[in-house]
Amino acid sequence: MSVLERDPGDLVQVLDEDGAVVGELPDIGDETIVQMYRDMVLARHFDKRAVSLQRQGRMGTYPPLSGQEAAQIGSAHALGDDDWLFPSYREHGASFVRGIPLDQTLLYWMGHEAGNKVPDDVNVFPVAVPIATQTLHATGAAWAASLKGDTDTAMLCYFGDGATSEGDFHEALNFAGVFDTPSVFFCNNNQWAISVPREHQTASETIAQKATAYGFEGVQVDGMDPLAVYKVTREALEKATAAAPPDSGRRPTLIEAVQYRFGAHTTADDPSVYRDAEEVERWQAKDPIPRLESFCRDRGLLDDESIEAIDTDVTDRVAEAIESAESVARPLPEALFESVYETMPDRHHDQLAEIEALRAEHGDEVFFE
Amino acid sequence: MSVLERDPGDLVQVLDEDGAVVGELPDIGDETIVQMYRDMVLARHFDKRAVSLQRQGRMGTYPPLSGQEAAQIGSAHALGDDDWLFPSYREHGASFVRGIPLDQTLLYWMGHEAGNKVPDDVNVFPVAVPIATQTLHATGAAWAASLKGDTDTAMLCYFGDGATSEGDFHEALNFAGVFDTPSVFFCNNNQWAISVPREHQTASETIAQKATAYGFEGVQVDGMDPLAVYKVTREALEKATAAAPPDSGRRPTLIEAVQYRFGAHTTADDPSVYRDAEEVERWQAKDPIPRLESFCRDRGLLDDESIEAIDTDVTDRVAEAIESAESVARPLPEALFESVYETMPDRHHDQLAEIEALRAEHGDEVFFE
Amino acid sequence: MSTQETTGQTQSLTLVQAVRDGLYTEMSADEDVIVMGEDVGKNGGVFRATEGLWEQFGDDRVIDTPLAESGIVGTAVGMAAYGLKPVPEIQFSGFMYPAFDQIVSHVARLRNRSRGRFTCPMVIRAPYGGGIRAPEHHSESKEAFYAHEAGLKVVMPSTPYDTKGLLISAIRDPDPVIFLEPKLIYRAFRGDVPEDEYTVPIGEATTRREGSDVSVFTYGAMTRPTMEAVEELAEEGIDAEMIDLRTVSPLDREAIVESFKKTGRAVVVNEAPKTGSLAGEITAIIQEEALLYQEAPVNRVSGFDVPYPLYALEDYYLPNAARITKAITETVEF
Amino acid sequence: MSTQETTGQTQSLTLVQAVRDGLYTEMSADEDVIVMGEDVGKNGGVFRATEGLWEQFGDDRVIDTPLAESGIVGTAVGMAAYGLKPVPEIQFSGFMYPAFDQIVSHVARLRNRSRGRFTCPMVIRAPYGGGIRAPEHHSESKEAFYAHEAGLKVVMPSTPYDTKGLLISAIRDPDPVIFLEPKLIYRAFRGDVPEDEYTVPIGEATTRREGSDVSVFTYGAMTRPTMEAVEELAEEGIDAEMIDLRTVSPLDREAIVESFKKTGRAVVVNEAPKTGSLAGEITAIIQEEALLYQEAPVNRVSGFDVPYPLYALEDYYLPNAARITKAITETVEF
Ligand SMILES: Cc1ncc(C[n+]2csc(CCOP(=O)(O)OP(=O)(O)O)c2C)c(N)n1
Ligand SMILES: Cc1ncc(C[n+]2csc(CCOP(=O)(O)OP(=O)(O)O)c2C)c(N)n1
Ligand SMILES: [Mg+2]
Ligand SMILES: [Mg+2]
Repeated sequence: MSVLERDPGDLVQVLDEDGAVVGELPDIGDETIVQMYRDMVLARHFDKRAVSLQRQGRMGTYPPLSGQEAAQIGSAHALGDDDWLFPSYREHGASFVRGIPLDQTLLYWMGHEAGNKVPDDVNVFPVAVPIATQTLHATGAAWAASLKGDTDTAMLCYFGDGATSEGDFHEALNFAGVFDTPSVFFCNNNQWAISVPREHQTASETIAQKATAYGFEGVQVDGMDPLAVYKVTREALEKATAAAPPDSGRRPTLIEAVQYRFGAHTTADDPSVYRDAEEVERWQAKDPIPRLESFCRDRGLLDDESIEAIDTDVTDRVAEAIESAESVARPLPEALFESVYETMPDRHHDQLAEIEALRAEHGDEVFFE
Repeated sequence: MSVLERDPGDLVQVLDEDGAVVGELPDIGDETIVQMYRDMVLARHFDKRAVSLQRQGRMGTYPPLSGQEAAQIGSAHALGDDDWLFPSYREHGASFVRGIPLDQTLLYWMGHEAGNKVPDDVNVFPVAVPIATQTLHATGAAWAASLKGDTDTAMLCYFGDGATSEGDFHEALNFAGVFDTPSVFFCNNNQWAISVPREHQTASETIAQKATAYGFEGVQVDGMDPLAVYKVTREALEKATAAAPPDSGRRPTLIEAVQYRFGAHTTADDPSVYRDAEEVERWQAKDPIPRLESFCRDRGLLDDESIEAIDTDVTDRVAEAIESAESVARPLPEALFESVYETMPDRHHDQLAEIEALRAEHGDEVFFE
Repeated sequence: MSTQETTGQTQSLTLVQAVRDGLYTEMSADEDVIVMGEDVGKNGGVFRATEGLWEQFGDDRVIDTPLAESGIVGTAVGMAAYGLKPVPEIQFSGFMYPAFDQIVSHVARLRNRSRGRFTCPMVIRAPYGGGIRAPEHHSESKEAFYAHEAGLKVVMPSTPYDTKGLLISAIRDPDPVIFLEPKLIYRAFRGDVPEDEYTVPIGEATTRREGSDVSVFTYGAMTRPTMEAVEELAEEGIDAEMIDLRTVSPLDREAIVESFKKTGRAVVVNEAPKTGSLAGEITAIIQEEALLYQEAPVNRVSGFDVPYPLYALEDYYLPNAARITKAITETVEF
Repeated sequence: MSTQETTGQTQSLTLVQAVRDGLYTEMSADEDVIVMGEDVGKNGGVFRATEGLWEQFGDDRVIDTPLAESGIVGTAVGMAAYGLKPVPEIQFSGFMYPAFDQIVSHVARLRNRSRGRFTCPMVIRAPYGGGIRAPEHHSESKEAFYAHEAGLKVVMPSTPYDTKGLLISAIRDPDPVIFLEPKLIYRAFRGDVPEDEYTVPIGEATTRREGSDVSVFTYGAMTRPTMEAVEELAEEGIDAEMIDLRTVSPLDREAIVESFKKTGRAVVVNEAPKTGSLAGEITAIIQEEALLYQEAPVNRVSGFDVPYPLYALEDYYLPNAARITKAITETVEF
């Protein structure tokens, strides 16, 4: 039986809090498991450094992901080559797995549009700040893939628990249900939408059960268990790309990945105002990184040495990315007008000329004092 | 057991298609039942006349209700004195039951804002044209009643099957679930949203089951059975106004009233383009008026004579309403600016003066040629 | 791709038929073009603008959607990014607001946000404007909202010929276009429309009548009462130039300024509520670029600053020939 | 209800503290006033504009809502109709769009539609504008959208004193008010604010500096670089009059026209994208009512016609003192 065909309140787990196997392992090679470990460590370290860059005034507001690595890395690894990813603003880990360089993510949070210029061969959509809006883009792209007969392509869309309250979430899942789009809706339920707790966001017992409203399956997974996340996402993607309906059961899925954000909502947020340290500690016991580490040690996939090597490597890579991002010069004024339209309209030329005249007269400093 | 606590796919019925009793009768006096019959006949006759006024160019576009009388009249009769009604644009029958004079409804469709000036003592919201938007107003008013401690007041909100696809529907029900507002969401599922059939609107098997997403009950009722509608609505209203939660089970309800629109979407629509005459016939067998008539005859509540008296009375009342509505003069230009704000701003005075100057110069005709 | 290629055959079509013909032409030429919206399929659209397309192109290219405007536009964003060219219809422009967030936050910005990695070529069609005795929210003219949002283009045709040519341009445009159709004149008259494909360029105004006393700028459905007024005044010896803007974003500044420099006087006619409408923008352009030519205040003949009324009052609301005539006369006599 | 009643005590508050103080004052005076929105409760708002209100007034009057802007505004419509006076907060003005339909189709129209049977007194508060190095969609200035919609009033204060007084007026106003707060100067400076209740009237501009050479019209956060420019120019002998509009709907036409008649020259400064912004409307008003006084084109110093950029570029986008100075000088020297 598919792991998707169960009560939406029945949490899928593979590893328990100590990394012991309590469910059926997904069909996945050891190398991938180690890679997942490495990616989680990298995401965690990246996160720490990014927060500190912000504190030092070297970066703008930044939304940390720590605690949420398993959900991101586990699901991103489940994607096939042709699949697309639609992130919100917190999935730096998943985006990295799919091919967005770390320095680009940093650049974005340093206020450069260039950070959002996803490389041509990477099918990740740009960061979506307005909550839940990307769920519709993901549905539309999935629908287009289906209309164009690209039957191997599915779309994975991330969003938060808070996002499920927006109208766009509803419309996206409803369209997906009606048109059988190859969609996997992945809710990073990290228990909080800034200061609003999950229970206050909706009276529905689980988020997974909301799928009932759209006529497809919803499943709850331990979002801090990377193997469970991988497994559930993989099955959902397979279902999405199964042969054409109605014969096959090609249907969208709603995944609720239950997890916790260890840190602040963003660097502009102070979670101590609205939640207890005790609650944070309770969830820290589920930290995905030691869990996967202990699983890997038990299986002989990792030891002290390899772990240290990973740590060193990760530290270097993040340091390099920071250096690279910080070496990018401030964009020139023409970047303001670049790619608003394919061709710059006349009024843009006039407006750019206005800036250039001021720069010529007073120097660039006049804009930055 | 409450009739609300059942599988949302399990249709509540009291009368079968021939008017025979197949379910438990609601707690309702004979007089009310006869009044319901009378109101349904009136609604049907009003509808016929309104369509014909439109055909004769005496009225603008009009949305007919025929086939949907039981849902409207049954539910409106279930309301208590303090309850409010939030209609869409098709519930002329329900609005009449709650105290909106027929001539006002006609006036509205004749293009007079005066038709929307609900009498002071009538708690019916004005017609809502943008689909599903009124669901939020109803939730907000219910919430306000609850915040103000008006525990006897519940809000009944009508909307169509198409409306369930809009984001506002989702947000309204989600707010209602979170804040336990005294709300009854009443979906007039008439199988069509203009030319789009119910099955194409959503992949969810029933609309009632969408309540699962909001953590409250959903129930499907035969919307062409006035007694079943009355019963389900009454129970939902009682639940909404039960003593304060959490002890009591004071919760919102989603009612799906399964029914059919016999006529066109509006007088501007031609349903023969998108649906079969056969389908219409199949549903005409469920016509609520003969069903309740036959029930009433069986119980000795109606006979040929009283039915004829009702017919005559209804014909007279509608004729009077038409006369009254048609005797209302075209509003004067100042009505354009009336009640945009409580106090007319300067620019409105200037703009009105512009119209008046033209009228003075050329006469009123210049606007109407 | 241009007028040259046509066979020379023309049909006499109404404006709404020209919409349909434009859609048909582009759907035939490019299989990535799809039409979607409420009732656009079997029903052929509530105004019959998509009539016959579903029969011709089938379920996968002429798609009846659930009743959800944000859903329509938001999924179209994903479709466009994936390589389709969606042409979503919003049933009435008064129902574009549920999609407003998707329009301004995404449709307008996808190219810019991703520095060109993803683009959003789509045409959002909607009938706009008053005068058809329709219910509430069916008569608005709020083009100013979209013209204020960079990244969008906004087209408002007034003749069958322009409608087809501009619609084809819009569908081929690499950027998103809001295509507002003057439903008042959907069937008011017919015009010759080439059977083949041809384009009318976006962003170019056209002179409907040359004149030297005053420039009258308008677009969409208001071209009709404006032309009526202008022709009436011609008989009285007032020689007005009548410019149909056709596109309101980008505005054809050159055409506006050039005409104004010739006449020194201007009247702007539109049916949007006056305050904050594009009549203000046009006035500002004129006085920025041609103040020294100006001989009279620019006269704005617009809708009033009220919600569009139910139909018993709409004839007072909408600019008519008498009001326009009066404004032109005042401007000339200033 | 007015300044007379105050005890005369003042506090030195930042602008955001004045928001909070205004809310506190009205919530204390009228138990129908409630605050609702995302994170306005225990968290006190992401800018701390509602700090302490939840502790003071509890769950029923300071309400954390689910994350749904249409839900927030749409339920507020029902609340207002039922007799409450909701003051919904939208976290950033860039997130008002999901509620756009409720705002333009209902908030603005409920009174008119029901001919006064139902009204919609509410104040939709949102921080607006750029300059704080915020992420995408956190910096827009789209007041023109709301000013184009009849039935709404739009207030944009620039000082702590005005903020409290205008907010109290807005809450007491029988009609809906969009209250856009200049987050750039939420904490930029302090000003004396009476402890007691007082009102500043909606719809009245104020003169921040008298002058005779040129009128400079602005509002909100742009008052700061504008004042900087004006003061700098004063030293160079250019005597500019600086008018803070404070309300952008309704505009204070009288104040605008009167000042212009005095100086014959005008510069309008705002940070909205130029095309279709209210700078055009102000220009149109001036030339409609005072063309004969005009000695130079009205100079619009606005944001550019682009999506508001990420922060590495925002300093080029936002009007600054140098740009304003240049425009004023050009206008005076025309
Ligand atoms: C439409 C919209 N409204 C409000 C915001 C401000 N905001 C940013 S993140 C956030 C909370 C999101 O919570 P959730 O969906 O649970 O995602 P999380 O941040 O927890 O990952 C809010 C309210 C926004 N970005 N977009
Ligand atoms: C937001 C919005 N979009 C589109 C329309 C146009 N429209 C009017 S009625 C209707 C169909 C409504 O269907 P349903 O909700 O099932 O109600 P019914 O008319 O069947 O009673 C549509 C699309 C509208 N009024 N509002
Ligand atoms: Mg969350
Ligand atoms: Mg229906």
